[in-house]
Amino acid sequence: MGELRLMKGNEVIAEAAIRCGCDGYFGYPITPQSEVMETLMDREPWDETGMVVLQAESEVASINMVYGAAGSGKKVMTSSSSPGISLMAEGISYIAGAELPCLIVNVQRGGPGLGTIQPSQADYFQSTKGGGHGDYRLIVLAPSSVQEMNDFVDLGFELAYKYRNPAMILTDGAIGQMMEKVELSDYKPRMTAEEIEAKYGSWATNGKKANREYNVITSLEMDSAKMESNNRRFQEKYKQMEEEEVRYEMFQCEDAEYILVAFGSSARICQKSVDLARAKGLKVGLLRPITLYPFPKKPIAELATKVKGFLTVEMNAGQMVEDVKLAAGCSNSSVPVEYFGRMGGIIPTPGEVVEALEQKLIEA
Amino acid sequence: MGELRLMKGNEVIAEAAIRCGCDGYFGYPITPQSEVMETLMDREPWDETGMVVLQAESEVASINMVYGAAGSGKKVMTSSSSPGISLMAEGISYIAGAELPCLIVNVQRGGPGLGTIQPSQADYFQSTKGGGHGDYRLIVLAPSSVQEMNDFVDLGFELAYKYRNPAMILTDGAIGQMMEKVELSDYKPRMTAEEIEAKYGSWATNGKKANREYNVITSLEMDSAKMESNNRRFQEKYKQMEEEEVRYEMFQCEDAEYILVAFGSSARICQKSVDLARAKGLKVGLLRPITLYPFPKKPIAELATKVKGFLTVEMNAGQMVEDVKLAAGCSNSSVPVEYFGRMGGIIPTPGEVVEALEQKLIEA
Amino acid sequence: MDIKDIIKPENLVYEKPKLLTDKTMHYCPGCTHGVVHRLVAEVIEDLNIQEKTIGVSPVGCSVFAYNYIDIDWQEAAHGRAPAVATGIARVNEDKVVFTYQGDGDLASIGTAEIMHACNRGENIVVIFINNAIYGMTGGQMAPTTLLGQVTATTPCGRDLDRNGYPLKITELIAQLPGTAYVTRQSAHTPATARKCRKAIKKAFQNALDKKGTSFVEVVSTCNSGWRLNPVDANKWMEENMFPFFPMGDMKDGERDAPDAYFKKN
Amino acid sequence: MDIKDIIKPENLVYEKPKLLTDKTMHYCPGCTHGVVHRLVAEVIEDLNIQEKTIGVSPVGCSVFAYNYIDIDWQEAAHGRAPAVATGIARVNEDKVVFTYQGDGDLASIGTAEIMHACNRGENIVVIFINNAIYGMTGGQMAPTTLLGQVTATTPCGRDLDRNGYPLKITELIAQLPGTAYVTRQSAHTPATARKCRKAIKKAFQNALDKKGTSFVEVVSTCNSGWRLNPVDANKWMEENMFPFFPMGDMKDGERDAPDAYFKKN
Amino acid sequence: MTEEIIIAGFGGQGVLSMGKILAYSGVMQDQEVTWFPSYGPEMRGGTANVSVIISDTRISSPILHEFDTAIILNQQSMDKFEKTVKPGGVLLYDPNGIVNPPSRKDINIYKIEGTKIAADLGNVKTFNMVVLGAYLKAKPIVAMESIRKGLEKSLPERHHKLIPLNLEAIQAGQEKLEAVNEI
Amino acid sequence: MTEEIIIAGFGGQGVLSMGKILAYSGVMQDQEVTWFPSYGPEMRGGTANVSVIISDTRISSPILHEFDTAIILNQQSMDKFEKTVKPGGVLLYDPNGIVNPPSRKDINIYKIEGTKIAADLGNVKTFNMVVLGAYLKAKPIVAMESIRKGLEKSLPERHHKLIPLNLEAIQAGQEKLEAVNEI
Amino acid sequence: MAKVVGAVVVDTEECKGCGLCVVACPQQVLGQNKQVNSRGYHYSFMENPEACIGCSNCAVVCPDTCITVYRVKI
Amino acid sequence: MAKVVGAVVVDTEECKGCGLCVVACPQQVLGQNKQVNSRGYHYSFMENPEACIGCSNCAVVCPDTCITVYRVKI
Ligand SMILES: Cc1ncc(C[n+]2csc(CCOP(=O)(O)OP(=O)(O)O)c2C)c(N)n1
Ligand SMILES: Cc1ncc(C[n+]2csc(CCOP(=O)(O)OP(=O)(O)O)c2C)c(N)n1
Ligand code: SF4
Ligand code: SF4
Ligand code: SF4
Ligand code: SF4
Ligand code: SF4
Ligand code: SF4
Ligand SMILES: [Mg+2]
Ligand SMILES: [Mg+2]
Repeated sequence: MGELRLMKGNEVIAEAAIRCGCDGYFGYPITPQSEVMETLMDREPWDETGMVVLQAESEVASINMVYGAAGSGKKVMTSSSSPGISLMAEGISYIAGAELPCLIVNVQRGGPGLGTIQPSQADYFQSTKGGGHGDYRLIVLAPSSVQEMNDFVDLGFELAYKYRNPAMILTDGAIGQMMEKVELSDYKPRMTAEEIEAKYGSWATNGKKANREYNVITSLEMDSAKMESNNRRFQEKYKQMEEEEVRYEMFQCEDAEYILVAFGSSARICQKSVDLARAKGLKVGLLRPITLYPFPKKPIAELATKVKGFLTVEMNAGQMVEDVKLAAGCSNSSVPVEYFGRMGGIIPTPGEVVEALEQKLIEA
Repeated sequence: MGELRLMKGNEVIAEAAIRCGCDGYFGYPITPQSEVMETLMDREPWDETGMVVLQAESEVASINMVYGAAGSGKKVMTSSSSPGISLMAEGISYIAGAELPCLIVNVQRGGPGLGTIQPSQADYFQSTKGGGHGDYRLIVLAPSSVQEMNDFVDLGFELAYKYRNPAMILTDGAIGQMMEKVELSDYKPRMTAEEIEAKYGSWATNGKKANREYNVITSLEMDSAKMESNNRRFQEKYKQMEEEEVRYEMFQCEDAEYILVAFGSSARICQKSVDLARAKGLKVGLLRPITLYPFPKKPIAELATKVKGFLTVEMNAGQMVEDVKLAAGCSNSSVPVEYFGRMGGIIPTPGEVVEALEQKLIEA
Repeated sequence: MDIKDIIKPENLVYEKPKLLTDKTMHYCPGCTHGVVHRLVAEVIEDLNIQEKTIGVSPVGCSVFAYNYIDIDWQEAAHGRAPAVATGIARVNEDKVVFTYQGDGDLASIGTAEIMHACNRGENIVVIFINNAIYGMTGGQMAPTTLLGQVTATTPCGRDLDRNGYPLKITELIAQLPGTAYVTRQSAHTPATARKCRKAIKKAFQNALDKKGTSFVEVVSTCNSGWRLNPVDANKWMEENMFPFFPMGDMKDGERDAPDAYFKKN
Repeated sequence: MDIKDIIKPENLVYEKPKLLTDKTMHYCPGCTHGVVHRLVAEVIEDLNIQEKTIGVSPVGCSVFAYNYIDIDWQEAAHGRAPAVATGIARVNEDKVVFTYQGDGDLASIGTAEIMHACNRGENIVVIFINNAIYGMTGGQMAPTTLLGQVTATTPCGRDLDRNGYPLKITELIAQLPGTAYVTRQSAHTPATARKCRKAIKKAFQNALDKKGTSFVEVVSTCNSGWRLNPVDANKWMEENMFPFFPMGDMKDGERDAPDAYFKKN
Repeated sequence: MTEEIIIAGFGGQGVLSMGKILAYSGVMQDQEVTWFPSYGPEMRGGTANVSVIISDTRISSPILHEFDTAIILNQQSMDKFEKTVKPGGVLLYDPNGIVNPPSRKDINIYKIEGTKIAADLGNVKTFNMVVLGAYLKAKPIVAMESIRKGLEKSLPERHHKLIPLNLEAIQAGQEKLEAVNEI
Repeated sequence: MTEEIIIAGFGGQGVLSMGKILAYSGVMQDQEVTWFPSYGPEMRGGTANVSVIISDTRISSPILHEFDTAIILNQQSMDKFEKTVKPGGVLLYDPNGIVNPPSRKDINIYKIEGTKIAADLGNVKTFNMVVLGAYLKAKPIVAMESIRKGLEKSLPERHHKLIPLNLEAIQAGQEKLEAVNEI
Repeated sequence: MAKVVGAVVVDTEECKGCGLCVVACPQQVLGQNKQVNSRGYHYSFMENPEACIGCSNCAVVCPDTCITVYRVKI
Repeated sequence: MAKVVGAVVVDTEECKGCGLCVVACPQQVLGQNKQVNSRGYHYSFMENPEACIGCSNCAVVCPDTCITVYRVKI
């Protein structure tokens, strides 16, 4: 068993990065996630593991530093919060287009615009459908505890390398700022260029060796036929992700008549809502998507044939509800899918959720 | 009848801007839309109408110039193509959050990343679900002819002011680069500050007058309760748009058994596909969404109760198909919704579309 | 003489400018932002341009500047105030537009925007609060943080190899042909504050006279970020920042004559 | 002596460097990019650092630079090459990383990235092709376009009030403490091309010696964008650009000693 | 057992670290805990607060709207948080700087002269430990042994020499708790 | 009637403006037209081409994969576009610089010595008008009157004095068209 | 030569007790109060009122514009 | 003093006929061909081969690296 600590979610991201053998972090301060870089700077991993930590001049620069370092085969990451992630949209699209692995952490705050620094889940669409231009997808992991903030750093990198695709941890100010018990991962050594090459192939720009053609990292393709075949290759990858990487958790869904669907912070709330509802005699369960992309369509489609309704609980104006509807619709059932949410940095209370459930699904 | 001309879509955007009384354009060159600014610079509207045209140092600067000028109550716009629009994500979110009217033109090219300069529709998600962070929506108009490039400039501004919300013309390299016949609009005078105030209220930062409190343009709200009420106000606006602003066109849908759904360039193709299919004896119609947001859900829901299937035809990996499914699903019918598309800058041929229709819907 | 006899309307020699609102500023005790806000309000009052002036407040501690001065304001995205001001100024030629920016905002994320606005010679005023740190976000390193200076992201002091050099952006700005007036001031003593006020006034007068960009840096303290009390922060500033950021005008006149910038044939 | 007797392997004095690939460059006839590509290839060959060198090609006409020199390459988003190079260089300390950027890329959209990479003193080489225009997108105004110069977005010549001043970014870069070597060259005559090659070699040698950032501006032509033939374009460049962008080294040594940048106590 | 606490006062009073030590003590005795601070610029020269939850079972929301206990260390926090104590809950405050003392009758109200006691102990920085002691007297939800371990875990190594002093302050707080209103 | 044409050659040959004049002529006689150029950096020193469609009915795609007529002005374009002519369609080319002349038997092939004729006319810039004339001879899809109007509309005012010269070149082209293969 | 006397009024609720005015006063007129205001700040007050010459130095450096200055020649 | 003679080989297919080598040659050796290559360019060639001194100036300015230079002392 790893080391047990009481830490902030943001701090854990930093600690997990060092421990999983991350080669570099490039970031820019923004509330509520500045502790990620601050913790790294305080930990001085350059002395310990050789990890580089650089405060960039902006989020635009950060994501392009990530692009460069990732292109050279290194395990690198950045973190920011909503407005900063928007500034990375072009860079993220480039990274996806050039098929580079990397990890991006979005500790969401309320928008649009400067909005509020309080927690939010309003970047669901941006993360899952593509904030940047062009057809691409991120692998999106949504932790709902500080422990998962630890676990998903390593997982994120694993998936990023497996698919040569950027992965995102989509969390929010509540989980980033909160301290909880966490069992830290054991140290993994940083991978050498040779190990990366052996495991993932020799695509990286780490200096042209005599035994290979020179490598080019680019997302440009002027020949439409070739560009289309690139696009098709990306889509194949996404399909494979949809088959192999879906992750979710179910609570008390076996006998449930109503299913709450929620991720991250709001999923924590909903766990309590399930208890409250069950105490009232309502058969309620919770499905928590862990991967927001690929989205757990199948379990929802299956539940759709058995239950009386779904309620998505989101800290936004209703975004994931579309994916739940699309998934539930796959079963050709006509089970209602409703949404309840709070915005502006407000986290719903467990009681509110039960009330909404009663109003929108049971009494309706 | 207005003046008849043969012009490129991009040139028409510029001409229409001058004629509709636009106060300012701020942009940065990018293929395939650089002719917008080039035409403006050539037309020298500063002499004619007083319109300002400024080549900014970047798209980030352009959109923030638009934010500033729009905040002062002026009718201003920018244009770019996919990667440039990604760079505007933060700025667009700010404009939506500060509730400012403006017009953004995206002449799409293929992505992700640098991709290709050839036409594409792969920014559908980015435009309709929000490329930037937070819960906001753009009013998205999708012209499918050079004539509509002219018409939607004025319409875009009208809607933008009506809702104090950014509007986008989502077009692509095909329509931007192509010349067609166009009947130009007549000149409208630029609005004075007083006219704007009389028509739209006195929210603009045009200098604090003795008779009013000072105005502040901001998207920031630290009080979560107030921020939530801002968010709710935005959602109310979007609901009103969904009720009042849906625009679409139907071709031969009356007796259709199969419906093609397509916008912009691909809708032009599909018109020919309808002819081809009808010539084969297939009862096919076309629904062309003109507003991508608000999306024409109702007509699709209605058709869903009558037809045997929908095929969306897109120059992307299948994005609008989700909205069509959601709309068709509203009718609780289980009519199949399929997708056919090309990527990488390739425009589907009318024949391909018919073939896809036969394979995916009729023979399936 | 009894105090009561002194404190009479007719003896008033200094009071809060009318252009400052009644809201309590959210700044930490002793923060330079408050002083500079007042100086700006006084200048706008002096020049009688309340109806003409539009302020652009940045992301940074002074994001709420719009709560304190009774003029029209636009909040700008982090670093983009010069672009926002350009947008306003270009379509409102009769207005006086100013930005009020921090060092993170102006010299880090917003480097391109400030350089290009100044190089174009936009007819705007820039007030640049250089407190060598990111105050708003909790005291991280700024571009102007000195080597050896401790911040939240340089807990052992800014290190050249890891964090690079401090940036003298004002020296660069002064060389851009579009600037009319570039000066570095402070506002921590009565004398410097009065001088700073004059500089700000000149900058606004330049905007009225359409002379090009006027740029006033105010070397400032962020006692919270520096973890000092306000009085010690002033001392630290004098001892450490002043040698590196020396006071004075770097340029005073008009934007450059165009001749040297023309093609020859 | 008969030509056939001269053209013999043993008499070879100049041939295409091996590091240049067989692909035909996509550049317009007479474009300076081709010359500079060759010089870079020669230098990498000279220094025998093919296995160590990583190039960063920008968005601009030279986006396809990666097709022509036989080393590892990364294409970078418009303006972001210095950030990309920083990313590569920081996690690959033993490598030599260079960017190859145009004037739109480096001096317009990428102003913040180039200034900060140079100010940090990233151990990279920057090759800056200043052709006073956006070649790739069809000849629009660049930051370095001269007043009066005709481009697609300044059809009546660049105008000060509407378009601002041309920007001498290299002069600014030379003042950043992180730069070791900053020079302005051209490559339009045999003599200048040879000199330019020396400058590029020094820049790469500096990177090997970890001296800080080395920056080589090459004043270049874009005959297509300028609508001149290649020979006349060279003349135009000499007559119009050279007076404004004078040739020569602006800095040659190492990045600044840190002393002056330290806090005092 | 679940205890939901808000600790609120000025930035410099050690509010966050008091919460952290308390939370760490919970961890030391194998409980679930969350610690959630106010964050962002509203802290500038103003108040700071932290919610701590200690529970035997999994905790859902770290962000709460009402509390079992409120530990209140300045007037602004009193204005804001007195009303958030659940009926029957506990309000503990330091009267220093409190102009309007708490007036609710449906909760247990305690007082601790933390500022004074810390000064008497010769180290004003132990203020927050004094208050913590008082709280533990009112609600002994964690064992002293856990507190000691919590201190060890949450203080950086170089401050471990201060642990005895802190324990002393905690003890002083425990001894000097005054009941104002007990229901 | 729908005529789908590709015009392809070097950048400097006036390919785009030839297409524009043709399209404008269609407009002048109330037809639907589209004009779609190759664009972007592939033009650098290379080929340029434009697709023009003139039709009595609404036009769907401006981008085509096969054509009724191809007007081909250099070897690279010949390599690329000879195969895109519909069987029975027309291929018109200028033999100057063409190393491999077209060889298809299922299409009508015509030749025009545009470079030479334009030089003979004393203005090499009229090259594209000579070729346009030849095309109109082979396929008189627009009236000469429309062409005149089209020229007026597509040339900027200051170039209107050149219209007679252009018309002369068009006429020369019409006269000098040579049939190579007629089916 | 006429003597000048001054007095200042500190808005004690607005004062944040930063102490900058105390240091700026050439006459050592001002001091920080032992008492705190309702926001917990040791607000500034005239410790030596008779020394005030109404020079406004204190007001000029006050970040929170809490000081109003009066002066009279006697 | 030994005389130096040179010769160049132009890759006529790669040459884009820009003319820069023609201008750069101190001996007026090079000229642009009336003929075009398959890409339509008037490629460069040795108009005055005997004047060549093998100085490589032409090669050094050629943007497309089309010129190989030989030199021999006689
Ligand atoms: C795009 C973006 N990135 C980062 C932030 C977070 N942020 C807010 S203010 C700030 C820096 C403030 O420093 P400075 O400009 O020096 O102003 P100060 O607070 O010191 O007055 C940062 C990084 C943001 N709001 N938006
Ligand atoms: C974000 C973004 N904006 C704009 C463009 C379009 N674009 C491509 S290259 C270029 C400028 C090229 O000019 P320069 O950097 O001077 O290089 P040159 O072509 O002159 O060598 C622009 C604006 C782009 N690809 N991406
Ligand atoms: S954090 Fe610094 S800059 Fe911000 S208000 Fe406090 S002292 Fe001022
Ligand atoms: S457009 Fe200009 S820069 Fe680009 S290849 Fe042609 S000449 Fe060179
Ligand atoms: S300077 Fe102002 S805020 Fe500071 S102590 Fe004096 S009166 Fe109070
Ligand atoms: S007015 Fe002058 S003398 Fe009086 S308190 Fe203020 S600084 Fe001191
Ligand atoms: S080698 Fe020298 S002399 Fe010979 S052709 Fe080239 S430039 Fe002329
Ligand atoms: S310089 Fe090179 S490309 Fe140009 S004409 Fe001479 S050989 Fe040909
Ligand atoms: Mg600062
Ligand atoms: Mg250029």
